[in-house]
Amino acid sequence: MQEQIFELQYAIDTFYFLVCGALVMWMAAGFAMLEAGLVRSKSTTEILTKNVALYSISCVMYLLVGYQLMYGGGYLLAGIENDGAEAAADLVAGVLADSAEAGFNGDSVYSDASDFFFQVVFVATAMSIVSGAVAERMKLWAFLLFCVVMTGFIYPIEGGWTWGGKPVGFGDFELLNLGDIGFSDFAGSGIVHLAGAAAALAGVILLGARKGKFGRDGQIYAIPGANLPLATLGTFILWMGWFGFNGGSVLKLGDVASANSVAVVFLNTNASAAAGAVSALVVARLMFGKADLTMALNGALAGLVAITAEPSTPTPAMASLFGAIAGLIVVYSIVALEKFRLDDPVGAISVHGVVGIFGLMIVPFTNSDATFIAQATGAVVIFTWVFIASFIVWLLLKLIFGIRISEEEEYEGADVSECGMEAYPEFTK
Amino acid sequence: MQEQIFELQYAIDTFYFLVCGALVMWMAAGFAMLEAGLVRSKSTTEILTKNVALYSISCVMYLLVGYQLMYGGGYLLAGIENDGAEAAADLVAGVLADSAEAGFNGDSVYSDASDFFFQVVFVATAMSIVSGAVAERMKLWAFLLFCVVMTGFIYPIEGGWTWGGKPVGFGDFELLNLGDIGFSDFAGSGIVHLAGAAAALAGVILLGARKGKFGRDGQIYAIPGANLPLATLGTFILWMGWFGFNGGSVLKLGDVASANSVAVVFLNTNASAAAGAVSALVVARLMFGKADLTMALNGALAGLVAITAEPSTPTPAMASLFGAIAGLIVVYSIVALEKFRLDDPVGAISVHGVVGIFGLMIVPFTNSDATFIAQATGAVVIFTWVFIASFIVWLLLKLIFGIRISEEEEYEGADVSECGMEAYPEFTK
Amino acid sequence: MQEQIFELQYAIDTFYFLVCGALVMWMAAGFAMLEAGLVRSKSTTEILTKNVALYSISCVMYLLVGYQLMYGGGYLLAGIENDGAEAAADLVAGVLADSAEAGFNGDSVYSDASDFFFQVVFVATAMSIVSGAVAERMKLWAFLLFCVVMTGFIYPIEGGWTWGGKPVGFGDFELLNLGDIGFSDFAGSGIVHLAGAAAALAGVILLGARKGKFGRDGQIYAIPGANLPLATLGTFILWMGWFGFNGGSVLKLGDVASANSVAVVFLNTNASAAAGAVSALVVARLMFGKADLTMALNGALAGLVAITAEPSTPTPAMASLFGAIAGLIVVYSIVALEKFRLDDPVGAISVHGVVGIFGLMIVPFTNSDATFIAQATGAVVIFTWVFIASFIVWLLLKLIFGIRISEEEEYEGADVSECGMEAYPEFTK
Amino acid sequence: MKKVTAIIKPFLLDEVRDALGEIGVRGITVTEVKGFGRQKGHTELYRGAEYVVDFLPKTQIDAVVADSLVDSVIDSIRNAASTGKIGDGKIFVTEVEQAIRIRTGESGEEAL
Amino acid sequence: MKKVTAIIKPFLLDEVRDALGEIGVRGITVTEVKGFGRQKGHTELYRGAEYVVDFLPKTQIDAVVADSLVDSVIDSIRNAASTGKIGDGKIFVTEVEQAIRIRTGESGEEAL
Amino acid sequence: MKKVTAIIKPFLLDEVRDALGEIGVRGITVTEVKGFGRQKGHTELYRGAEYVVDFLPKTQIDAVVADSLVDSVIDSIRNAASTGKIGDGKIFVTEVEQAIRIRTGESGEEAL
Ligand SMILES: Nc1ncnc2c1ncn2[C@@H]1O[C@H](COP(=O)(O)OP(=O)(O)O)[C@@H](O)[C@H]1O
Ligand SMILES: Nc1ncnc2c1ncn2[C@@H]1O[C@H](COP(=O)(O)OP(=O)(O)O)[C@@H](O)[C@H]1O
Ligand SMILES: Nc1ncnc2c1ncn2[C@@H]1O[C@H](COP(=O)(O)OP(=O)(O)O)[C@@H](O)[C@H]1O
Repeated sequence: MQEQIFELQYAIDTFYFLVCGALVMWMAAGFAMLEAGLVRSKSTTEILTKNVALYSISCVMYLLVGYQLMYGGGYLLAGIENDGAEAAADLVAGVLADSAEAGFNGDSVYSDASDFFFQVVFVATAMSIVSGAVAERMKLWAFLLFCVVMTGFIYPIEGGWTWGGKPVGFGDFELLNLGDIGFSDFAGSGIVHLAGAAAALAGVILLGARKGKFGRDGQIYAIPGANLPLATLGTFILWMGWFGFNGGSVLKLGDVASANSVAVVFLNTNASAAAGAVSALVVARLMFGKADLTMALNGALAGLVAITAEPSTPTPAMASLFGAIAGLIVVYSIVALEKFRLDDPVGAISVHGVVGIFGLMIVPFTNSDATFIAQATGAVVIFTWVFIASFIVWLLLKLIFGIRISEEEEYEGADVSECGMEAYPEFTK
Repeated sequence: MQEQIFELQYAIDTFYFLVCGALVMWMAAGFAMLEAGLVRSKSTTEILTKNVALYSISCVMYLLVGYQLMYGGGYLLAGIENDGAEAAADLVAGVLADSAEAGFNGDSVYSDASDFFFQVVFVATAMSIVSGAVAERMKLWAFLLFCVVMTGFIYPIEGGWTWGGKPVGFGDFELLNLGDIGFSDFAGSGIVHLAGAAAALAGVILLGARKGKFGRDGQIYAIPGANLPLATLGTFILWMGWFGFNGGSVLKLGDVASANSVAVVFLNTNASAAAGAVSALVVARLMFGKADLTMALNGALAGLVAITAEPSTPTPAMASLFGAIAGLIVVYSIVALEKFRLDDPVGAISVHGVVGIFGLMIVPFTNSDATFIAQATGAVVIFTWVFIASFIVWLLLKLIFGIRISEEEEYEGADVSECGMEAYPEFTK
Repeated sequence: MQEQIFELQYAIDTFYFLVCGALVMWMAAGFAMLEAGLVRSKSTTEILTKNVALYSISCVMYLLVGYQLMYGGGYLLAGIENDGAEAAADLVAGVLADSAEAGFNGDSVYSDASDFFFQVVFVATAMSIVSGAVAERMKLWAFLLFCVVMTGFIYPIEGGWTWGGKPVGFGDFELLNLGDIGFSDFAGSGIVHLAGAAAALAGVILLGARKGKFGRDGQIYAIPGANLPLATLGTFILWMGWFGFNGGSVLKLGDVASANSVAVVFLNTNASAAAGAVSALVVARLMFGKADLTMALNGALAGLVAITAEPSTPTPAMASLFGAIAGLIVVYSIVALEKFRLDDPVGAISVHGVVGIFGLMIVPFTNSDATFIAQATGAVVIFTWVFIASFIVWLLLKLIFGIRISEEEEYEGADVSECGMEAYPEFTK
Repeated sequence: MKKVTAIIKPFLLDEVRDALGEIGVRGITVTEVKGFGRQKGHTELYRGAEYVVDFLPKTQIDAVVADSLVDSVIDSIRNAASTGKIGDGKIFVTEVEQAIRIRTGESGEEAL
Repeated sequence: MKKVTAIIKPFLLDEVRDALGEIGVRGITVTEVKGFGRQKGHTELYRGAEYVVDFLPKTQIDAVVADSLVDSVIDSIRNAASTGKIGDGKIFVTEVEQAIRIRTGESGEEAL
Repeated sequence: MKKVTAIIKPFLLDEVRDALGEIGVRGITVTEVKGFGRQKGHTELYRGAEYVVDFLPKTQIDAVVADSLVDSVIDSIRNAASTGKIGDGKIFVTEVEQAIRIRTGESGEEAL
């Protein structure tokens, strides 16, 4: 009967992973809608294409090499293959042995396949952050080539150093082990969000701003997003998907402590997002005199990013406070980045990068296992690696193929030049 | 081993709550899309802002005071905090003691945090009902102030009387206990939906109709919604989310009887919605000579609201019948309300209020624990309290700040005056 | 305690079915958005109405007769009614007896209601395939009448032969038993998708192409879809929902082998879709010189359809390969069908029919229980029955009521003639 | 015949159409336009950055009428379209040499 | 030079353009307009309430042509745009004093 | 008074407006139009099938100005709207008999 209990626990934990993974996959739709809503109508097909393609490429690349680099799961998922259907009896025996070793309240024992499924959707999340920031002016195929490198190599290597437990460095050259020095990033404020933002920043710097975004004498012009219902839908999708993102990162459901932890994570994730939205709405009202919907949306996302580094230890009240601060930071950050003439149509660098760092730095307030110095070290390591590696890749792409569409193509819209297809052929003027 | 079984049961029940809660949270997106689709394009940013903000405010207010008022869960969730991560051993011991006391087939033992998460999304649902009815003419900040009071006080107090088991009245003044007299409202046809509609009705009365909705000589003019795909999407989202709304209200999954009940609830919820959509479509065809999509959508929602008061006892055939009647009622109700010159752009008062009452009154047909008189009493209590309390709050807001935008602002669209931002800046003429 | 374990297993398996069923229900929204995005704005309300109505009618008809015809579940679900709440003790006793007989690792024992819920959403999926192919020119009510017959009779009879285990034929006339000869269709590449496509093809042939689609001298004209963000959203929704479609088709979660199988199914489903999208995007780039978003979307769906016949036995690498081939097939098929002057605005016949057959035929490569001859036989049986039965029904409808709107109505758009309501009244020119 | 072209505030279209109907104008053609004039646009903020909306939505009405009707058409439009606020718009009159009804081939004032 | 302005049913635009091309008109400008005339709009129901669609979508074609072409332009348009049903539209002819091609500065009939 | 009608490439609208403002034109009316001319459209592929985009988006500017201003208006537009590429557009000049400001009733050049 103990075996049956272990089997049930395995089933529950596997299902929990799959449900959470499906929610994270759903975030791909959220990013697609958010970005499609915040760009102009003439660049909408292209951003949609990028989002569909980047999700797909992430899945392919992570399956080919990424999972191996990050967790040693085998090229082409060679490791998972074996515990497929063919050797069901072996599988059960293996699981029961693992469960017995781990103990009922020990580490989670669950399907390798569910683990890959959960991990792969995180890769796509990191990559989705990039597409928004470089929207409306980057060549589609250059972006997709970058996507191949980012999801197959840059992210998995970084992920290996952090969640994979590998030491920072390559081969024999090992710097330090982030886990050992007390770096803690529960669901990836740094590992996923800051990483995505770092890659985006490198791209934005090399790409330059959209034509018409900045005037010659430092003026900053607004380029309103074409479809705010889509942007709002995208934010709600992301909000929902984030329950899987953070909730699944507890990694186990099947005992009282774990289940309670998952519940606390859901609660805190929601509280932080809500507080972020309210605070960004109020801050924008005070700063601009109007209730800026897009800032409220960014505020909710900022709350989500901020709590992601540690959603399990804060009290709900503290989670709300963290979210509220994140909502404030994101409004200022968006305005400030434009002052530096960095053009990020959807605010991705602020939401995921600036707030991602904030999220890392507040972990020690509620989680005594983490230290400020280790958090800062982790942030620097992640940012440096992803930024430099991305910069080099973008630069090579720029030199070899060019990464920016021509001025005329930009005027006509990336949709026509990159996809030959308008997103709303009957509506736009 | 009994303990491990209890732990698994706790984990399952907690996860079930969280999944259902995430689905109900998703309903916030549904309301946002439904309402954004049924208003004019010039009021779309504003309704989106209201929906994002009301969900967020609901979460903040319910965390601050609402949960305490309704269930005694502690201001700032002080109660939940304690069973956070710090005292994991205590938590496990407590859970096991509770489980032992309740017994395997007894009351559900699950995470407090998951309970809050599930309850908080209901508050937002009640509030979402209001935003649609007052759309296109109400000041944003007046609405948000009302939202603070509604989600922090009016709803929690009413919820305390019904689901919270508290006697109707305040302090020492206690009228009656609705639960004791046989009032039954499984998932909230009355407690959530009628309550929301009562608040909406009070607002609509004080606010008046949109300019151009009614002619001087009693003519009723149509103001078509700007984006029917969004409205349809919103309805599908609500339909999906409702599985969590009703399914989660069984409150336990982890034994045969409960699990079967959850399954029956899913089945009946779906059957009622489907029958409601078909019936409203046919009724509208007969009345208007055309297949009115918006009525079919309202019919599906009416089916959902009607079954919400008792989705676990009807046979699937009866659930379908109830849904079909609800679909019929909602079409007539929408037409009738306009005769009374009540302008409800999305039909919220009909769908949630009129059909909410219908839902309450059919409970005794399939659930012998409920009586017609108790159901009627419950409906009257809920409506009276929420309507009067809301009326007073709206009135105060009207006297102090004004609740209605100016005629010119209404002509230009609430988007420009309230948010300074068009929803579709490139499309509209 | 063994009983409690069985109860937990029952609860888990029931919940797993319900979650997967809710995901499949969500696919209805996916089809609605996909189709609404790929038709012209003037036919959008009508396609939305069709989608809402077909889902609802499917639920009603399957409840009335379909479930009885397919699985013998009783007209009006008479079978399920009995295990409702009234006889909870009987229910528990029955379940425990079943579980004891099946054994912990034996067949799944779960709620009948959850089974119906999971099955009913499949019916709607089959029917959704049809609406897209006949879009923009078919009379609404003729379509809905067809829907009644398809979901109440044509599909359930076919489903009885395949998943229901009934012999092919009617009454005493029995041809062969598909299961016995080694036909295997895990989640329905043939049973659901090919069936839907066969009904669609019959409709398309009798209906003819949209005015303006083909020139007199064989020219093929493009009729671009009006709203590509909607089409993309719809694809993501379908992708997400498909985890329920395939994942739920394992039919059991609650032991190690089943849970692992579910996880493998999720992983392979995702891998195949991703590879399909990438491959279709690349193929379209090579063929047309542009990154065709709509082909990438169709490619993802093709990957999903292809893997549906057997998602549990391929390795992830093989699943990716199958998806990639499906993505290639779908692009060629869409182009080829137009050469035959078959007008399918959303590509449904290619995605679900052509790729559905491909999906059936690759099963023997990874599942040794299936044979090519049996797979081909199954495909022929399904196609023949559904195509002929549908053709007769469409023909009768054509002779009695007419199935096509008039040329002028088509010019003005089906929205005005069929629904009296524009989808985007403020935007279109 | 003359063509009277009026640029008006969009929300007054129905009033103007009714006023013209009353004095016997049986056909008008309406175009959505953007106007730039003395009435200034406004500055909006989007995510903290400014943008100027300097073209305002206006509605252009073209009515081709018999010479004899021109004055009353102008008066009617002025009455119906005037709010007294800046941006009420303009009326321009131009000569039309010929008018033909496509359906019948009638020409001149017959065709109006 | 004359400007021939035709208000036609939108779905006949391609026919008219082709017809004009055949007789040598090399440029036209097309505007989406709403027309109000003898052809009556229709009443729609939305959620049980009526609304009148009284402006019908029309397409306006402007072609500036040499005086000598005017008659054949009118004939071409009439042939291509006539369905014989009410609402087929009108053709108006006005005098154009000057035409300039922006790119080259050519003027007069050269510029067309 | 004359009406100067210019059909230009849409992205040059702001330049033209500024140029006209500089020489004292205080009001213009802008219409989104589709142009068909020497500048050819392009063929697009959608799901493997071709479609021809033969009407190109253009912007029409109407400015009614005093006779004395006509030449400088034409020059300004040409300067601002010329890219030297085909499709830069046309300028047409027509006579306007009367102009009235709706708000005040002023007429003639006063009204502009
Ligand atoms: N000279 C002009 N030529 C063409 N259109 C003009 C001219 N002057 C004004 N308009 C149009 O008339 C509208 C109203 O003019 P404006 O100067 O703003 O106010 P008012 O009519 O009260 O003087 C403008 O938005 C523009 O569309
Ligand atoms: N006097 C007019 N001035 C300007 N446009 C007109 C006039 N009369 C008709 N039109 C335009 O011509 C269109 C067709 O006219 P209508 O009277 O409906 O039919 P018909 O051309 O068959 O007489 C109208 O919708 C309107 O756009
Ligand atoms: N004869 C004409 N009448 C009216 N509009 C014209 C005429 N010729 C050209 N146009 C307009 O001017 C635009 C530019 O003309 P086009 O022949 O393409 O280039 P270009 O001005 O360089 O000769 C066209 O798209 C059309 O809108």
